[in-house]
Amino acid sequence: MSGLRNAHVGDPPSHGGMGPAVGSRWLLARDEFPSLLDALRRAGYRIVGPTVRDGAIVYGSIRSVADLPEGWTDRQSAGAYRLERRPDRALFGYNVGPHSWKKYLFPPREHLFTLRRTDAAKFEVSVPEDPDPPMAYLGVRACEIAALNIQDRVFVGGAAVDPGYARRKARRLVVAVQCGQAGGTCFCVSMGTGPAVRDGFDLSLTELLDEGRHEFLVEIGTADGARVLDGVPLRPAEPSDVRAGEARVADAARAMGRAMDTEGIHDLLLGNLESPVWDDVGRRCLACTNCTLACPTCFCHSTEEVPDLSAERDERWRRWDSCFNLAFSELHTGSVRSTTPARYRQWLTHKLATWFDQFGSSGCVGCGRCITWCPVGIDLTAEVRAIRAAAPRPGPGAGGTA
Amino acid sequence: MTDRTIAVDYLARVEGEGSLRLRLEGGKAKEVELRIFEPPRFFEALLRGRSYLEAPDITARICGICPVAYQMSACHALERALGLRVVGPLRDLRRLLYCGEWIESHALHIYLLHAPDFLGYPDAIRMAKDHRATVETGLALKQAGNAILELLGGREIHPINVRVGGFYRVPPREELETLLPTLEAALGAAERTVRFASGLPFPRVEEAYEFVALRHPEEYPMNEGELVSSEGLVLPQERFEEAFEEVQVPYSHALQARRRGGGAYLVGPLARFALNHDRLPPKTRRVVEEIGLEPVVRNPYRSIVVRAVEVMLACEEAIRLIRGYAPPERPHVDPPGELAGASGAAVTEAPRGILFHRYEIGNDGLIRAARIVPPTSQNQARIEEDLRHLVDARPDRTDRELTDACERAIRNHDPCISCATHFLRLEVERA
Amino acid sequence: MNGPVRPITSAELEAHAFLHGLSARFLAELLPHTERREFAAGHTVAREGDPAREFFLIEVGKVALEIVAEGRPHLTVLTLGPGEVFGWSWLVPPHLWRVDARTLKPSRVVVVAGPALRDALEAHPEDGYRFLRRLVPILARRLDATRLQVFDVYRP
Amino acid sequence: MSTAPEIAGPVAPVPSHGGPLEPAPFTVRARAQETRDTVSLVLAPAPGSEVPAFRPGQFNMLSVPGRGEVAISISGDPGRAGEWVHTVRALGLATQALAGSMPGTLIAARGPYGQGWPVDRAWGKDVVIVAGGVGLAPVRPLLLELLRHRARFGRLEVIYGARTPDDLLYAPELAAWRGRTDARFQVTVDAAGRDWYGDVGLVTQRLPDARFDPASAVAFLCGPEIMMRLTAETLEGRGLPREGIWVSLERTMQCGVGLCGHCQFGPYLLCRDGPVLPYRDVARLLRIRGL
Amino acid sequence: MAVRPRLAVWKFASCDGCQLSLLDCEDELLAVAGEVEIANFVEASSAVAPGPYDLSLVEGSVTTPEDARRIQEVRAQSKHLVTIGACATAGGIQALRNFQDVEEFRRAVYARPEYIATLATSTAIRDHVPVDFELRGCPINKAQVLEVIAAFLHRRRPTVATGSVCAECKRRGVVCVVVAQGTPCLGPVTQAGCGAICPAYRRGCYGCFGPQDSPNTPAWSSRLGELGLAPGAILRIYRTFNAAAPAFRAAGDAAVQEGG
Repeated sequence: MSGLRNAHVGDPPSHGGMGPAVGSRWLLARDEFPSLLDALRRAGYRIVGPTVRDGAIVYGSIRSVADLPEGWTDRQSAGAYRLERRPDRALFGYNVGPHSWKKYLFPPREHLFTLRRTDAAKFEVSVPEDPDPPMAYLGVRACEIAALNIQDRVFVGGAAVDPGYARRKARRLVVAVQCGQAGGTCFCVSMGTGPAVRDGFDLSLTELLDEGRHEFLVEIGTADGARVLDGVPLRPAEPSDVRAGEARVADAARAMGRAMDTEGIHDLLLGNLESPVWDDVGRRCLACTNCTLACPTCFCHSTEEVPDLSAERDERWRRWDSCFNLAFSELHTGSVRSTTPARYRQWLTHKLATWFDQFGSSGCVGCGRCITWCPVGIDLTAEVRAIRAAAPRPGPGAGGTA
Repeated sequence: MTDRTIAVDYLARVEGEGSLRLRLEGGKAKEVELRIFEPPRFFEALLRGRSYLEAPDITARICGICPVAYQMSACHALERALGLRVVGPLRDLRRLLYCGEWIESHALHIYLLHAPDFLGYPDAIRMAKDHRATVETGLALKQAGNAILELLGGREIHPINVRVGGFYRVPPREELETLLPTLEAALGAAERTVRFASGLPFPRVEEAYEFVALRHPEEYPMNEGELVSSEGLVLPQERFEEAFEEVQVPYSHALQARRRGGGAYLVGPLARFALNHDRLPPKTRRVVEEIGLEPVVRNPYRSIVVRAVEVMLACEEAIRLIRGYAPPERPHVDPPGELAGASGAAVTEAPRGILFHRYEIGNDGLIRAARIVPPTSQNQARIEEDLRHLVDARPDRTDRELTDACERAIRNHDPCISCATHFLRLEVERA
Repeated sequence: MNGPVRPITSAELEAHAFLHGLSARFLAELLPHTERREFAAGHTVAREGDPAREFFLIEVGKVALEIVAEGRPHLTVLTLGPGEVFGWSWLVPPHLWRVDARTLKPSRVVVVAGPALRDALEAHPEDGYRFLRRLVPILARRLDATRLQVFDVYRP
Repeated sequence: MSTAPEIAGPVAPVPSHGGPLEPAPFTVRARAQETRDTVSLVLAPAPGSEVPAFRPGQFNMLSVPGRGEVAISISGDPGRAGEWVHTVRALGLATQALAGSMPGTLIAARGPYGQGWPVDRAWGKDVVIVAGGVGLAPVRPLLLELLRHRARFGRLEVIYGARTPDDLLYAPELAAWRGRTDARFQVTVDAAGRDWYGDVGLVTQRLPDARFDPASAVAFLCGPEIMMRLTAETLEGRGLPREGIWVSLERTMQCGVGLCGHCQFGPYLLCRDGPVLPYRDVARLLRIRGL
Repeated sequence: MAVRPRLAVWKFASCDGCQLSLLDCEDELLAVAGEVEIANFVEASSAVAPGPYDLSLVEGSVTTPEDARRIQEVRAQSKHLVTIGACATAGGIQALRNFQDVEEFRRAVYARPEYIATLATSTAIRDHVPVDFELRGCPINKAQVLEVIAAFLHRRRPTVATGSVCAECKRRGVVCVVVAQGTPCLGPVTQAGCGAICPAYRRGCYGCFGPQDSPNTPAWSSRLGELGLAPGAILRIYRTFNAAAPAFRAAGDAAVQEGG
């Protein structure tokens, strides 16, 4: 099953008008790739995307193609990540790294507003100058689009809309890249989130790298995406190109490093809140918060009041927080989740089960970051397997769970 | 009236705690004991058994005021033991880091600790009520030094980026260049500081110091150079112990250093400047000429001027180093192959003067022995002489006046008593 | 007005919620050892440390169980009303009261002599079992409540 | 870079406010010292501003600016517009600041938030309310609302427990309630001295003779979790089905609007889905430790 | 202006770095001085006013009999007492003596050891007097010390995270040195507050803020072993600037056992 349906082969991109039709496919030569970057910039976007820094592929500003991780890939396993050279010069030949796009939409630390006391009985609220330029996210993978959708539901999909998130979401342009490979900790296939990019993108790229060929199959996802392409030298894609792209994605699907058995997972986890597995994983878990902060969907945060010394001004800041922090569940009588097993259980059950109750989907997209970036290599797919194995089997007459 | 005892508990505006006991007999200073009460922390002992890579981090904790000096002496001594040479951009970055510490530490002393003495305030905060712009200049200058330490070292106090063989991470050029506007402004502020300091009212005093400092063939010394003295000593720095010895006095926790077979000597800005005034970079040289500063300053009160000159040269050097910077291939050099047990010693110029480290390491890379001689313990005996002269010159002063005068005289040398000691508790006994 | 009042009848005894359903023979044996008493408000019915010889069934009024220690204010730990019972130390050696029992309101109680009750329970194991089946849950409930009071459930 | 894109780009309006976390200025209009560590504050909005209406059981986020924001349930009369009443127990520094605020003090407030008591479920039924400690505060609006519509439901049985007689809230009002003939208010404390002639014992001790028809009654519980659990279990023991019991739960709340994740309780975000929840849905979860 | 709260800064065995952090608040120093009366700060001022003080910041550990007495005096004069830094909070680097023979140390450093008065241990201020708040770090972070002063001034809770350094790494976008380089790092068991500077400079955290509030040192020590650290190196990594902090002391002891 490929995401590249409805291959549109035909009209060349129009120049000056609305751009090529939504759903149409085109080819962009590797040598012309800079023109795509130019076009994005011309359209007013700051481009952020993959770049090599400190031994990993992270997301940062992209000024030119030279900033992209050309010829680099990565090897990932539980608790380990290493950059490696590829035999070819792929621009997007890597798997997702430690950063996720949430840092742009839901910044690690954000100044929300300032209260300024105006007289004894009043204060006024001011919001910081709008710091958010329109951004083009270059190289968004299928699992990451799923993650964007999930965070969108949290921050702007409910009754309370987060204004900063909403503003940044409205100004984002998603340039997706189809996965041509899978990492050692990837399991998007089992979460139903990838590897094929199907929707939620403005443009999607498939890097075609066979036998000396180096081109990009470009699919138009939205009118915004189409408009951006104005002036980019594209030529129509042939059905064979589309098939080549599909084959790349199929390779990735076959190469998944991990699998999560999601069968009945909501009830499995909620029915095993006292499984011995929690204590076992709690002994290994460092409660260090790496998994939650690397996770592209985890949204927990804390707000801080930062008054000046005279307390006339009071800035309200928000920062990423984590359910693994002892203080996160603190009541005046003490922390509710005072043990690491309780905190691990909170995270895993929230991510994989109660997220459905709260936001209508799983909170996990199968990107594998929490596995790779756990310093002790705890693997949530293995923990779920262990819980399943330890779960009492409902025999005849057995009501609930242990 | 001429036989008295005066006890003063704490000397303020010095880094650390110590006390001074003066005993006057017949209007003469009979005993002058600079007591160093800093509780002993046994660094040389606790370094034993630690990896050589830990020495820069651990010895930094001897002094929060000049941690870079400890890191530099530790690195150079260990590199000598390991046979490593740090050259090129890595060497430049080290000098840049040292510039940061000189600027920060000297600006702290000039504006927050020393200047109030000349202008008649108990501290810079009260001084700021009348001289806000001056204090703000000082704080901005100090901040500029700290900006170098923070960017290159990771943080101002106890930088984390210094490593035997170089650094853990070296900045890309554009990152370093972000410091330039701050440093350009600091250079101007430093020049104003030199002029400000040279215009202060100074008591007329001349001391016959033996100055000891490093001297380098090309540059004003920081990390490298030979040990030289105004009495003609010339010695490779690693042979420090041949010329200097440490003695223990019963009233102090700090060891006092002396010339072997000789007496007290002085290290620090006055000594460095006297022995290296021909190594000033051009802008600083021009300002020094304009204010007419003599090449050898023997008035300890005027150390504030020399310190200001060193701030300026450090700003000028920092700008030059950044402009000429091209990042090295690797952030550090490593010892070749298997470690062999060895020893090494080095001297670098801490803001307060030469700082000696010697290490022996085993072939497991663990330290077997360490010896550290900080600048303040080298100056201690010489400060006592300053005080003796001060008391003898005007023994008729009241206890209060004498106390104030002694505290000022001690502050002239910016003693970093933390390196060696604690509050200065002054006790004047007039028998 | 403290003291015995109108004697209790066997029908009244049998109708008491706590004793209802015990055998007629058993109740008949108890009847001679049972009396009705009335107390004014503020009357100390029992004192901590005193021999515990009686079992009380409250008909009317309100009784407080208190802990009294020298140099500290009296502490009421439980109040009991109509239909509730108190006093079981006659059952447990060394047969001494562990709390003070004091009326908060004018109260009327039915009092059963402990030794006689003990003998009757011994003599009629079936009734004895039933009796304890009623007493133990009350004790258990009070023990549970006491634990939560010790836990200080509303503490800051 | 703040230039607008030429072709694609920002289409959504930029919100002109700080969003759902932005508080409004209120001042303390009146203050009543309820107990040694608890006060009730009447908060009035800045002149010309409206006070949003609330439902019994909802809460607001309050702060003395700069001294920490906390979730405090509304304890005022839902029938009285134009003010918010809060009962605050000084526990941490933020609540100390609130509890110490005097008439005229500036308070930053936002709300109301959360799901309150399902008052309409009481119509035509007997009602049992059990509150413990400061748990009476969120129950007070419910009581006032019920009493206003006294004819619409059956018997009303209220059991209120506190640590000692000195810890009882709303003393004058409590006396008035206890004098009512159309409802029974029982007050019990954990421990008392000789000057207390009321009941001593846990709230559960008062339940056996509570008068209600288990087949047609609802119960609203608010207090420490363990107290609510024990009470619910006892009520179930008396035949009141789980479905007729609601509890008000507490977890740390920071945003109040379901964004920050602090107040998770199993599948619930208590600020959004609670704090009042059907006991039926949480009975099992309340037994899981550290949830 | 109303009477300003009175601040005192005290020094015990230390390097002065934590009190210097206050003077390093160049942008805020004069503002702080406007809000509080700096009544006793010997390193900064000759003017020393007698107590009582509203807030005392205490730097350094107790290592001498005289200091053990002096800290009682400080406490008696201080309404609030906040320790600043690893020495005051856990005994500091000099607490390494607690694991050794101090007599031998004394002889190693001094030719005339009889002149030197010292205790056998370097102990935290908390071991001697009640402490209202402990600010971690070797040295402390200057933003945190400003926050603590402001919080005590206005009677609010200081916003000082007690979780791991990893959270700061991730917020800062630093690539994990353990996962991506195999570099030993104490970040997962160390309290945040420094801004994750060591990993940001591509080296492992050396634990200068002491243990985080839920430090799983057994699990972390075994991972450090997998990364190639010998028990001796694991011992050293815990026994540096917060060697005597209970969780690190226990982890060090476990490494000693492991090492046999």
